[in-house]
Amino acid sequence: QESSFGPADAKETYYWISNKANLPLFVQYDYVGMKRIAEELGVKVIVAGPTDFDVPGFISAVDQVCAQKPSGVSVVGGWDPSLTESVKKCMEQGVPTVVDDGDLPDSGRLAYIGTNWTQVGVAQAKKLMEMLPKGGKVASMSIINAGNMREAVAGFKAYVEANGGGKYTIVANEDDGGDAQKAAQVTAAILAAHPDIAGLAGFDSESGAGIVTALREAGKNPGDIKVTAMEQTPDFFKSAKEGWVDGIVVQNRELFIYYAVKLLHDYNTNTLKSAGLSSKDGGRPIPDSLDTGVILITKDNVDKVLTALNVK
Amino acid sequence: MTMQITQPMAENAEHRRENLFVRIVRRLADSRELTLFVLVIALALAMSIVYPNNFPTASNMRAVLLNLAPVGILVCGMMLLMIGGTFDLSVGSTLAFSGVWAAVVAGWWGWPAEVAVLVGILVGALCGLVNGLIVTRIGINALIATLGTLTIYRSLTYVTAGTGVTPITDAFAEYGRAADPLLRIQSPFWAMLVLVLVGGWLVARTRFFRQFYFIGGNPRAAQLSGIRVDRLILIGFVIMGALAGLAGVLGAARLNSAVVNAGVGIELKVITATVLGGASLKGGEGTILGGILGVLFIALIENAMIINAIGVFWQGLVVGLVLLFAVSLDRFKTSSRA
Amino acid sequence: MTMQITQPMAENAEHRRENLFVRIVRRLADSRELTLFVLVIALALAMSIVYPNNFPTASNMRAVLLNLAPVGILVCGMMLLMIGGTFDLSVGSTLAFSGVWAAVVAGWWGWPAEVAVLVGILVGALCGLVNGLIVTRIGINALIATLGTLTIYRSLTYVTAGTGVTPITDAFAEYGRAADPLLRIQSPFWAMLVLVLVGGWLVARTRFFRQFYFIGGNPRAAQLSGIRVDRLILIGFVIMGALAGLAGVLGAARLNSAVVNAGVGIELKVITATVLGGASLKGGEGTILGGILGVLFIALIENAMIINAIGVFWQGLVVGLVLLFAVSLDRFKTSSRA
Amino acid sequence: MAPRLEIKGLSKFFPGVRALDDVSMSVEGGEIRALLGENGAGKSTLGKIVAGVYSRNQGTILVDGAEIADLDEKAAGDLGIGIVHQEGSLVPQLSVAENIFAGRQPTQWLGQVDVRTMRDRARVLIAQLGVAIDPALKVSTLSPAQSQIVEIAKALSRDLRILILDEPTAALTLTETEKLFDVVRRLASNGVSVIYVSHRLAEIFALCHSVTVLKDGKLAGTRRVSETSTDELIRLMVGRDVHFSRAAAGRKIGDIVLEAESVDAPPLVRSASISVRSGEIVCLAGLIGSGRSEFCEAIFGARRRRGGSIRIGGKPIDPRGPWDGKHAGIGMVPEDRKAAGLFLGMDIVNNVAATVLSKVSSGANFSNRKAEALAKNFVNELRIATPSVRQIVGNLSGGNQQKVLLAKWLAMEPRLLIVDEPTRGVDVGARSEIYRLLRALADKGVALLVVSSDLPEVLALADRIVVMAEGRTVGELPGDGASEEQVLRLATRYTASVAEVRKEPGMAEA
Ligand SMILES: Nc1ncnc2c1ncn2[C@@H]1O[C@H](COP(=O)(O)OP(=O)(O)OP(=O)(O)O)[C@@H](O)[C@H]1O
Ligand SMILES: Nc1ncnc2c1ncn2[C@@H]1O[C@H](COP(=O)(O)OP(=O)(O)OP(=O)(O)O)[C@@H](O)[C@H]1O
Ligand SMILES: [Mg+2]
Ligand SMILES: [Mg+2]
Repeated sequence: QESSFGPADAKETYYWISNKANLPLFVQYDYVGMKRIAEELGVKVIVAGPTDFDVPGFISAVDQVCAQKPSGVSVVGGWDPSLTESVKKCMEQGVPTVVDDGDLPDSGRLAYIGTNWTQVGVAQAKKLMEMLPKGGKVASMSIINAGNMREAVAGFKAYVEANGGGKYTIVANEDDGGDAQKAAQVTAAILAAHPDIAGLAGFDSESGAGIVTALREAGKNPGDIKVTAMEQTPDFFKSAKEGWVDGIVVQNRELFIYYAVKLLHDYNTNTLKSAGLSSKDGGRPIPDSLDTGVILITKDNVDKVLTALNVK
Repeated sequence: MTMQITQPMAENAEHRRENLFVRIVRRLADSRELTLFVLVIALALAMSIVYPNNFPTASNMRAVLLNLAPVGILVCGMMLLMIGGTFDLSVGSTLAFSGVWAAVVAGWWGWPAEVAVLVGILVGALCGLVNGLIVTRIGINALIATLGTLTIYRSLTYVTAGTGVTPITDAFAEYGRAADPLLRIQSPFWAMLVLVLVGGWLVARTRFFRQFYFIGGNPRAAQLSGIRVDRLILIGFVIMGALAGLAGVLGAARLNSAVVNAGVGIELKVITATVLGGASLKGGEGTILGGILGVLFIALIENAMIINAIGVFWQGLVVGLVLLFAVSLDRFKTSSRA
Repeated sequence: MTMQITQPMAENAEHRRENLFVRIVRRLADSRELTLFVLVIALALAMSIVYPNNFPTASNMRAVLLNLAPVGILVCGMMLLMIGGTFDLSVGSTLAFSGVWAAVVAGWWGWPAEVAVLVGILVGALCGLVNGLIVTRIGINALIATLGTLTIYRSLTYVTAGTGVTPITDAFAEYGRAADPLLRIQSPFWAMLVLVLVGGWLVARTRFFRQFYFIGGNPRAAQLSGIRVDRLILIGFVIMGALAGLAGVLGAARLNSAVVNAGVGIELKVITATVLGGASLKGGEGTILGGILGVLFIALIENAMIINAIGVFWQGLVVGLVLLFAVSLDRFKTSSRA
Repeated sequence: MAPRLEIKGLSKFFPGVRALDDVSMSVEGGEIRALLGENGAGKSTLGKIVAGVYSRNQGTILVDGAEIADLDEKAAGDLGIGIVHQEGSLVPQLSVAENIFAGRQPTQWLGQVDVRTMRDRARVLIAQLGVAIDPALKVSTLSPAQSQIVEIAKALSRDLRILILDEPTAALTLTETEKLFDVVRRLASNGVSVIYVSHRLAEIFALCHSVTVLKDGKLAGTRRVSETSTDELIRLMVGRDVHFSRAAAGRKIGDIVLEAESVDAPPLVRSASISVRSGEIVCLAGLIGSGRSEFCEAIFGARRRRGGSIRIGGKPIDPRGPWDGKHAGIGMVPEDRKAAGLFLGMDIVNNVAATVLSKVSSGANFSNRKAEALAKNFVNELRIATPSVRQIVGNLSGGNQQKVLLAKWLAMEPRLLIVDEPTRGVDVGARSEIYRLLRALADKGVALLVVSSDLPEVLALADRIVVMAEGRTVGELPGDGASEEQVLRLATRYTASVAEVRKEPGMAEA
């Protein structure tokens, strides 16, 4: 499995750094954008960071990568706000740094590329409410110690409370630790606690698979309980076709690093100016943030997706 | 057996009858198993009374039992190792590695599901063998040895199948999904149950496995008693590996998906349950029954917390306190200093 | 002191001079410290030759040294505990809890930064005290006790400050950012250095701390020798807690942000480094010097992997193999069977 | 003037055991008081209570007339109560010097241990016992005998008012014992009270002023040594007469069972040969460190062998581990019962079963019933004092532990039984029983190889005596008619004293 892309003799080297740097979700999508941009620009893009959930290790990796003075760095900011300081330090050392998949607004990063996690929450809330016009009990699950998911859960909650007209109650917000088996266990317990539960929203990439497994094992039929989830492996989209899941939020992850590196490259090489200042003089001739948007996979568009992804 | 010594024996026979009952009571009162058993029953009763419509339902019980299966399977092996005075931190990685290999064999290569299951278990046993060889041949202590292989096996899992294998095949998935017609609990639970029963009997009763108690009790004395300490420890690691392999295979089959991050951190859960069940790092004590009661207790607590709607921030507090409470109960029975 | 026995003494003096050199060489060759020292030097040399523009640069060294500080600080305490035959798994949670409390005091309540630092360290010491009391008074073994408090302290951290405190205050942040004018390495590293030097001296040389070697070597013998085992273990836990508190405070200050996830999983890194540095679960062995060399070695390996751009999938393999290699080196010196 | 130590109505109960029952005694300053009693009589318990290890259930303790209420190990030490524990109190990973001054090392500035002073003082303390042990050595490298010396030096390192010696000579040979006695006498003449526990009655008559006998935790009587006799003491202790005479010859000695030739097992065994016939008791004598234990381990397979040959019943064997030795029909009772012999945390049943798992099983099943029956047999036969066969072995008295250890190997019914120090810490009654037992084994045709540092024991047991020195077998004597002098002369033919061999590990090679 590759984790660095582009020609060996490339003049520019960019890094993408994350916790759980080889999360299947990343490999499946983010790496694709990474590979594409590396080939397009003829630059090197390298994955760095710990393979487990290890915030100090993550911070340490950012510091050490920036100490190599690479051409640019993209940091997955969603994991933890404490990355702010390291990003700041990279910028101070003159390493162009952007943040993707979760912003670090106070870090002085050049740009943020990714979705707005609040919008992810809102998208799931909207879909669930649409599927449950009469209201009912809903519950959510996520990795409670990941910053971006907290944002999503908060967005979900705020939207439901603001627009639900009191018809909906959020009965639980559980932690599945990013593990499908744990998600299944938690879902089963939620079903027991609230036999009349109407909807479930899962915010990490493994939640959906766990929810569907638990529902199937509980003898439910597709559609008995409305479910929204995040994208996972292509195979997971089948669950939308089968009716287990009503909405799958797709973050357009392939765009993340593609644009991150592109912006960094532009920053390094384009001669555009902002307020007359080029990037060398402190100008920022690139966008401050780039919302890659979300799309929602539902029954209506899932066939196209499955065909496109060649899932049997 | 011949009774040569008549006089004291007669006296003893009297004593014995009286003692048998007293002894059973005393032993139970002193045992972690009883403490846990009482706690499990008490918790289940309390939950059933307070939440009659939520807790004691068939579907909830099914889910609890199914979900504790992987940890339960691993606890059997870990208990054996801890009785022998050692342990294995690499079980989570072994589990993932085996699951992925089984999935590769079934899903990518298209071999029959039976073969894939076997391959998975063999890969696990192999991982265990490597652990055992490092510990017994090179003589590296188990902590650092299995910490090392923990990262190695995980890394090999990544290298084998970057993002995992999804879906595997329906035939393979059937191994983790098949349920008995009566109670409709899926195969991982039954596999665990069989292992616990067979393993419990083996460890408690057979002379072969009894040797692990001797090894844990005093390895040098065991060695000098003619027990092949190194070989047995090696076998213990292989069994542990094979069980992790089995858990990995069943987990992958149940989800029809072998993920590379399967079992991350499961070693702590397994060791927690094992120690809760009566094992100690020093070795020489513990039973499979205790271990499985430990698993059950923790699973019920987790289930109860969600049914009770205890906020996710508070759950750690509850789990921690309950754990400390459970292990401290039997401390109060025996006075600390002679 | 009187020399009554003259004849053998004179002979001995001769021997002694010769022995001193031989003995030093032998001890070094047998010691984990030397192995690690040689490995560290070899690695640093190799990296400097292959990557003269990346590895031996001031900024790279700064990044490496600053980031190893938290683990380095914790290793001092963990080594003390492991010498005494026990250990603490709750250090990561203690670290987070202390950091968050310091941040609450400084950031939310607006108290002076000095007070906040003190509060953080005290909170850490308190966590350590609780661990120590559970282990020594209730008599629960350290594994399960600190596994329990691990989840409890983390949960309390969440409860104290849901998502953490960001930013804290500049005055507070200064405690983690201040750098010396010459090398421009930030304070956490210097704190660690002082602790390692002072702690190293204390543990290796002073009578008070040498008692931990007795306790770890044979707790019963230590008790019989009039060493107050329980009291010392308690003190060890308090020191460990205070160090975790310090690490938490410095970490929060450095990042000007107290996050609830700080230190997740750090206990395994700390224990890995401690055992790599020569400690054993059985107790009675190890030195702070060894521990810190273990930390340094692992940090350099990680740094080398980043500079070498070793794929993330393979990194675990490299770390694991290097770890096993390092601890197996000194096994080959002494024959396996006595 | 108040006596130095006064004990009134002392009682101590363990679960199921009355270890001490209303015991009173008083010891004057400068008095050497022997404490006698069978295994499990409560001698160590009494010592431990005075040393603050156990708390008492009833009774008072007065030191120099002052009542001592709360006593723990440290407080006792600070009061000037020194003790040599029967089970040892050394930490193997640490140096001799540090062990001697555990927690009380001399310090320089800021509490830093003054290593130089500490070593010098340790050297002096050890030297007065007539032995030279490098204080910088780790205790783990010492033999049991050397450890015992260090243990004694440790007790002597305090400013003593009361010294309790709990079987200090069990692991020592004559030379060191003599030196120890000198030291004890000197201490007594300086006003220190000594309580001396031993199963060797000869030592009591040689050293002590008075003697207190315990039986089943109760006071059986106190006598002045000058006014009593061995027989009276034994009667007080055991309640019957015990004799140690050599058994009349007439045992049928059969074929050669063990034949070991020029066994070479570095570093300690260089070229040792021995043969033992069925029905024969061969004693292996020698000085401490002569490599007897190591030789036996090499035969059994517990130690790697570099050269030489071993034959059992004519068939050459090459044991690669104790299991091979066991398989060939060899049993070995190791000398260090705590570290190498027993499972202290397990009960008697399991300890006895450890070597005979197949015997106490039905099929694959371990049979608790069979194991219990077996253990009960031995408890009765060896008169092991215990409330039940389910007692944890670590809670038994030292002598009873030794019996359990023997039982463990007797259960295996070996062709050749190697017994390393069979009666270390065993009381007179039990000792005679063990002798009877060993002889009975020989009568049954078992070949016995007994290592012992206790010369009277060697002379009482042996059909043949083989002497080792510096890793070599240097001579042989018939058991009948041999004298202590003859044995000692052989053992010291190459070395003037043990001290010199032990001083430098490297020197012996020369
Ligand atoms: N910690 C303990 N727990 C339970 N029983 C004990 C404990 N220590 C001693 N005993 C019991 O107390 C009794 C007295 O033991 P003690 O060690 O004092 O005997 P002893 O006279 O020293 O014998 P020996 O000559 O064999 O050393 C024995 O029956 C022993 O089993
Ligand atoms: N594993 C070992 N490595 C190095 N030296 C050892 C080892 N085991 C024992 N020794 C040394 O061997 C020497 C002889 O041991 P030991 O005293 O047991 O011999 P012995 O002839 O059986 O005497 P005894 O049984 O009377 O003590 C001791 O000085 C001890 O230090
Ligand atoms: Mg005794
Ligand atoms: Mg010996």
